[in-house]
Amino acid sequence: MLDTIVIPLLKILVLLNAVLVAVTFMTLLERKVIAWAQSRLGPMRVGPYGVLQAIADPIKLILKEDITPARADRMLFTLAPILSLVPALVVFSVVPFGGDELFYVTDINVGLLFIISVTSIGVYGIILAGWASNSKYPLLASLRASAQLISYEIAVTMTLVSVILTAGTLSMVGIVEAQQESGLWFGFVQPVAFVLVLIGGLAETNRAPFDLPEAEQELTGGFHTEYSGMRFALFFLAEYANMIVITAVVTILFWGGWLRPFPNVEALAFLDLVPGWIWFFGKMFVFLYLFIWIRATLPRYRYDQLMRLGWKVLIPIAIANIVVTGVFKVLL
Amino acid sequence: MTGQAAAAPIFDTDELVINMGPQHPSTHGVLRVVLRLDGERVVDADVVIGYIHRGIEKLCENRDWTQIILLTDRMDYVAAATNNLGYCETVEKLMEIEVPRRARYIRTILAELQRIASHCLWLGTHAMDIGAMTVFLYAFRERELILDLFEEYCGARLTYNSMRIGGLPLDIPTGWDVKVREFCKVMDEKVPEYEELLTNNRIWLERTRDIGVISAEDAIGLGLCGPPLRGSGVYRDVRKDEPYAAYDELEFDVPLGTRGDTYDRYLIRLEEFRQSIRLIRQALDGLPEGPVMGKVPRLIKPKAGETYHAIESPKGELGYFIVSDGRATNPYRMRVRPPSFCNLQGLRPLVVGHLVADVVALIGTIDIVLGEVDR
Amino acid sequence: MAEAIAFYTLAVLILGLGVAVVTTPKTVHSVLFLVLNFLCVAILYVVLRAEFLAVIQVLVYAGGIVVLYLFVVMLVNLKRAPEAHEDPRRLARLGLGLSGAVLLELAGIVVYSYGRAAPSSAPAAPVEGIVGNTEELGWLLYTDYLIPFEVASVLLLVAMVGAIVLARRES
Amino acid sequence: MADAPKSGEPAAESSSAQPPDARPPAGTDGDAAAKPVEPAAEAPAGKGGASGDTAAAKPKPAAAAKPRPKPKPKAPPEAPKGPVDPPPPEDLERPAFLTALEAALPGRIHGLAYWVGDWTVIVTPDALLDVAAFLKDSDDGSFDYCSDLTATDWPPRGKRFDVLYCLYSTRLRQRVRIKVQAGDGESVPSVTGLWPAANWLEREVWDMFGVDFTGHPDLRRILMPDGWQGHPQRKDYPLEGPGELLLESPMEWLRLRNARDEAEIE
Amino acid sequence: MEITSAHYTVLSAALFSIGVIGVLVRRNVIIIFMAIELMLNAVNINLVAHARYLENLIGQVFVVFVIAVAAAEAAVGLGILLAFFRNKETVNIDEMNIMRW
Repeated sequence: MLDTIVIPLLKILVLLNAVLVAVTFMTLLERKVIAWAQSRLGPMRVGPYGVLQAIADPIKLILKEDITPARADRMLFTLAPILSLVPALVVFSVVPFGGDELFYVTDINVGLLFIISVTSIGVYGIILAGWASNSKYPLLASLRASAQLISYEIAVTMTLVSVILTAGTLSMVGIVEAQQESGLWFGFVQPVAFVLVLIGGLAETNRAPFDLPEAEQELTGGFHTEYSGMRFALFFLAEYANMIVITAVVTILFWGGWLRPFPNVEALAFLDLVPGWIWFFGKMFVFLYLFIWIRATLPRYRYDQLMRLGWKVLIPIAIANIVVTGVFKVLL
Repeated sequence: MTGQAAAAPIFDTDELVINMGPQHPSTHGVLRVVLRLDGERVVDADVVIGYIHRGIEKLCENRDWTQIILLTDRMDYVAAATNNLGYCETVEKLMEIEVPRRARYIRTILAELQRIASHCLWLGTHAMDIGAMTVFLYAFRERELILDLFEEYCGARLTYNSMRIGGLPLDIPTGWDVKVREFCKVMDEKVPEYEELLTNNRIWLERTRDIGVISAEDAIGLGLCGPPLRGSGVYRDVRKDEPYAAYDELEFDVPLGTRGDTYDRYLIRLEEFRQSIRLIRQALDGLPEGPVMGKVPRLIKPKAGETYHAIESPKGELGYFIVSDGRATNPYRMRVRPPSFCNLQGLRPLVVGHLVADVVALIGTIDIVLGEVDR
Repeated sequence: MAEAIAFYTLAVLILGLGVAVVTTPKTVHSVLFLVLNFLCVAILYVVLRAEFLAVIQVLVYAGGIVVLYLFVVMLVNLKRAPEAHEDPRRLARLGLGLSGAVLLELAGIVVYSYGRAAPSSAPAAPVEGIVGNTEELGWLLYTDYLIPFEVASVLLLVAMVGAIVLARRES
Repeated sequence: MADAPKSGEPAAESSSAQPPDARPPAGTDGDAAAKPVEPAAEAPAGKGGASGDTAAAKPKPAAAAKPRPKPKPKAPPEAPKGPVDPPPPEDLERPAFLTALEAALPGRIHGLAYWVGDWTVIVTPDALLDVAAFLKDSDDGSFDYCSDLTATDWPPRGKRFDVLYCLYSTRLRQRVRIKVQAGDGESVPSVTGLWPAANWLEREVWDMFGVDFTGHPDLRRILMPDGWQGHPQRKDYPLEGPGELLLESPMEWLRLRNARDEAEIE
Repeated sequence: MEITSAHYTVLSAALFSIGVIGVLVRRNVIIIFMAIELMLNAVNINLVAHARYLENLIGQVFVVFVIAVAAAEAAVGLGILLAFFRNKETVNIDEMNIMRW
């Protein structure tokens, strides 16, 4: 009873809270990093160096009036933000933050597929938000979003196949262990796949330069144009939670998860003094920073260019990568 | 969506009419563009303006000649000094007043500073529209320096009222020229910074190359002016063709485009940053001594007659057509030829056939200020 | 016990959502119920130790096919209710009766087979090594069922080409 | 497009209703008829004697010399009677395109004016397209760029509107202005066929002055709202109107508006 | 309480019947398609349940094929539907009474 129900529930509780807190502070991190990139200070008023801004923002959003447009589809309008947040949170159940059983809720033998499939549910939130708003810009945005997310999902899944081939398992813990055995992070074995997943991840999370569904200069905010208050905040939570998921997946698949650099080199054994989860979060942070950095730097793609990139560049490369990986796998 | 006649397209997605503006983040004010879309492709566009029409031309008929300078500030409010300059030059032409050389030089400096400020704003918003938000803040950072300079010169940061008929209200403050030189040095470093972020950026290239191409003939026919006209390769710069202020005594180049697309217009404006800095440096070097106010009658009352005079504002050819009846202390008719208005007219041919995302890029590339379009 | 709770909860959800799918007047809501239905079915697969299929169910059905439905519903933006027109020759009652008959028939089979159906191989201990094992499933698919698998891939290719040809606008 | 003239439309309109058939074929216009509206006491127009005419026989001085005893208009006494249009000094060399124009279209040019370096060709509406096309296409002119198109309103004059076309040649870098005189309700041919740029500019002139352009593809209001009444830049457009009244006493405004609407219905 | 394969069979049968009702009673083609998906899912539940209780993976293999067929069916069916809608502007099955246009 304790092992099967209480402990997992406790873990889930802790994880959920941790993720939500992390997400709120992600917004602060994003604002700060972008501010530094743009030679500004970012939020400075709430708390020392604006640290408490992350708490002030949600409070503000909760207190705001929650507006439902008169002609909106009320049920879907309410459901959409939830549908977009829940999958993003569910995914964390199979993300191992460390090698010890303490650091993950569960390790299922189809962990990676589980992540892919559950994140694919998140698209409903965006599509239904656009539809339920009964407004033209959100509708355009949701059409964009559905096409974009499905296209890039194909590209990312295809790419992950080659990683699965290399690792020989779908379990997230298993993949890290495979890296430990081979003594090499898969980022070095599968550099192409890494780049593809990173690009696809940007697109899957609607981050710049692929933030077309919420391009505020074109579609006035896209699918969440009509949203306000906490429902609007839920979309943001989902976006940042997805970002964290993607960085976690990239860390696990390509950069050895909680492993120290060169896990098999004995000379570097002193690095093991640093606990695994610190390595993990450190690596995640690097990628989160990269995501934010990219947003501060690059202009936005256009819809057709985005689709062209997805279908004509990423997917062929991903397939070629699978073939090459397969050939090596057979030969070696 | 309701009430469509049988003649309307049967498939709803075939044509979607969306109203871009008047409240929209990237229409640079209260521009409204009614887009007919086929999917995301623009089939037709109707540009609706007039949302901040304040009747400045009518107002001018009831203000005396000096008060009008103040009204011209409110047209292109991001380039008030060039508006002042155009108006003052026109009245001076009408009254045949000789402006002292020092005043003409300072006017040139102010106008070129204003051009840099206006282009900074353009660059920032244009890049922002295409999604590059850092450039926006970089450009505004430099614009702030110019506003500081203007503040020191005339006390205002946006609506300067910085010129008078016959010259300038005041000479430059002590040390101002040094600060302008320092600014030029800063700008020398910052322009490459913008270029680094955009010029060779692949996404920027894909978003701007071959977008909104307009041929030289079409550009002339549509009455485009300023960078959009030069982007199509037409050598037309009022500063060169019909020199005013001190431009005939200074050296500068007029950058020309070859393809007439959004990217060329971007390059031209970036080059104009450099040319403006060059002009400011020359004007500072050759700044003559002397008064800043010419011999102007106490009561400004031009003889009856009418004239058209144009200057090159940051947006293009800014013309004033003024009719004096010789009797009243206010113009009988004052007409402004707003460059933004004429350039905006080119928006429809530019956007048709492009995607929604390009519409914002094209609104950005023609560089409009709605205060000037609507007056 | 746990399985019973899971089964009954899921069964109620699946049937309830199924009824909602076919009865809701708004098509979009219908699609939404369909997604939820599929998710519940996926959970049922997990209960049945078919994790791989559960994931595939979510990925293909919920993440792919139903998005397609949603897309079509959004494209087919109806100006009048599709139920507005009824064919007088239509025998809806007969349809309802027929479906009742199907239900009865199925129930009969179930009742008939209840005693003798062979869950004799203790369901409490389904063989962990086989059921839900992705590797085993893959092995089967790529050896014994290779030809059906390839045929299925050809079918998908044909479907893809057909869908593109059908949906493309003549220009 | 609602274009009902405002009820408070010009007092001077009575005189502007002068039929255009009074125009002699030589090229003089309704001016002659309307001129006398201007009280003689107001004669000291800016250029005084210079407000004479070209050799093309403009009967301005004559009109000013013997004012007909018409009723004094309600227009403010200082209202000028029209633009000055000073003729070019005799010793000034004319640009090549003007001599070519005069040679090519003799008699169609109503007059020439020159002031502070700007040349103006004055034509009648029916000659506008010919003159404009010639200026655009001739080698000496090649005015391919329509930099501005506007109008001025001189209510006391019979043909109260001057429509002005500021042309520029991107090849020869020269400017010229065409001036067309049009009466209220008289239409001017649209030059959108020659310069697409004129599209919005003509719309603006129509919006602001009510000058009708025939052949314009899309003559709608551009700056004012679609249902606006009247044309704001006419000199007789009330400067204080329903706007202020609406703010001060809405009921009174409503009463006036209803009265106006009823009058319109009748 | 023991859950046997019969429980799953009943569930499957019920879901299948709901699908049949949807197909036979509704007139909106999209809903009909969705009802067909429900029926396929009912079959899948049956297959997976028996795969477990008979300790045989072939049922699961078959489910993979069913899902593939369902995907193909959805793609082609919705393609036809779109083409039809474009011409007749209806998704009512009662109005789909011609084979060509």
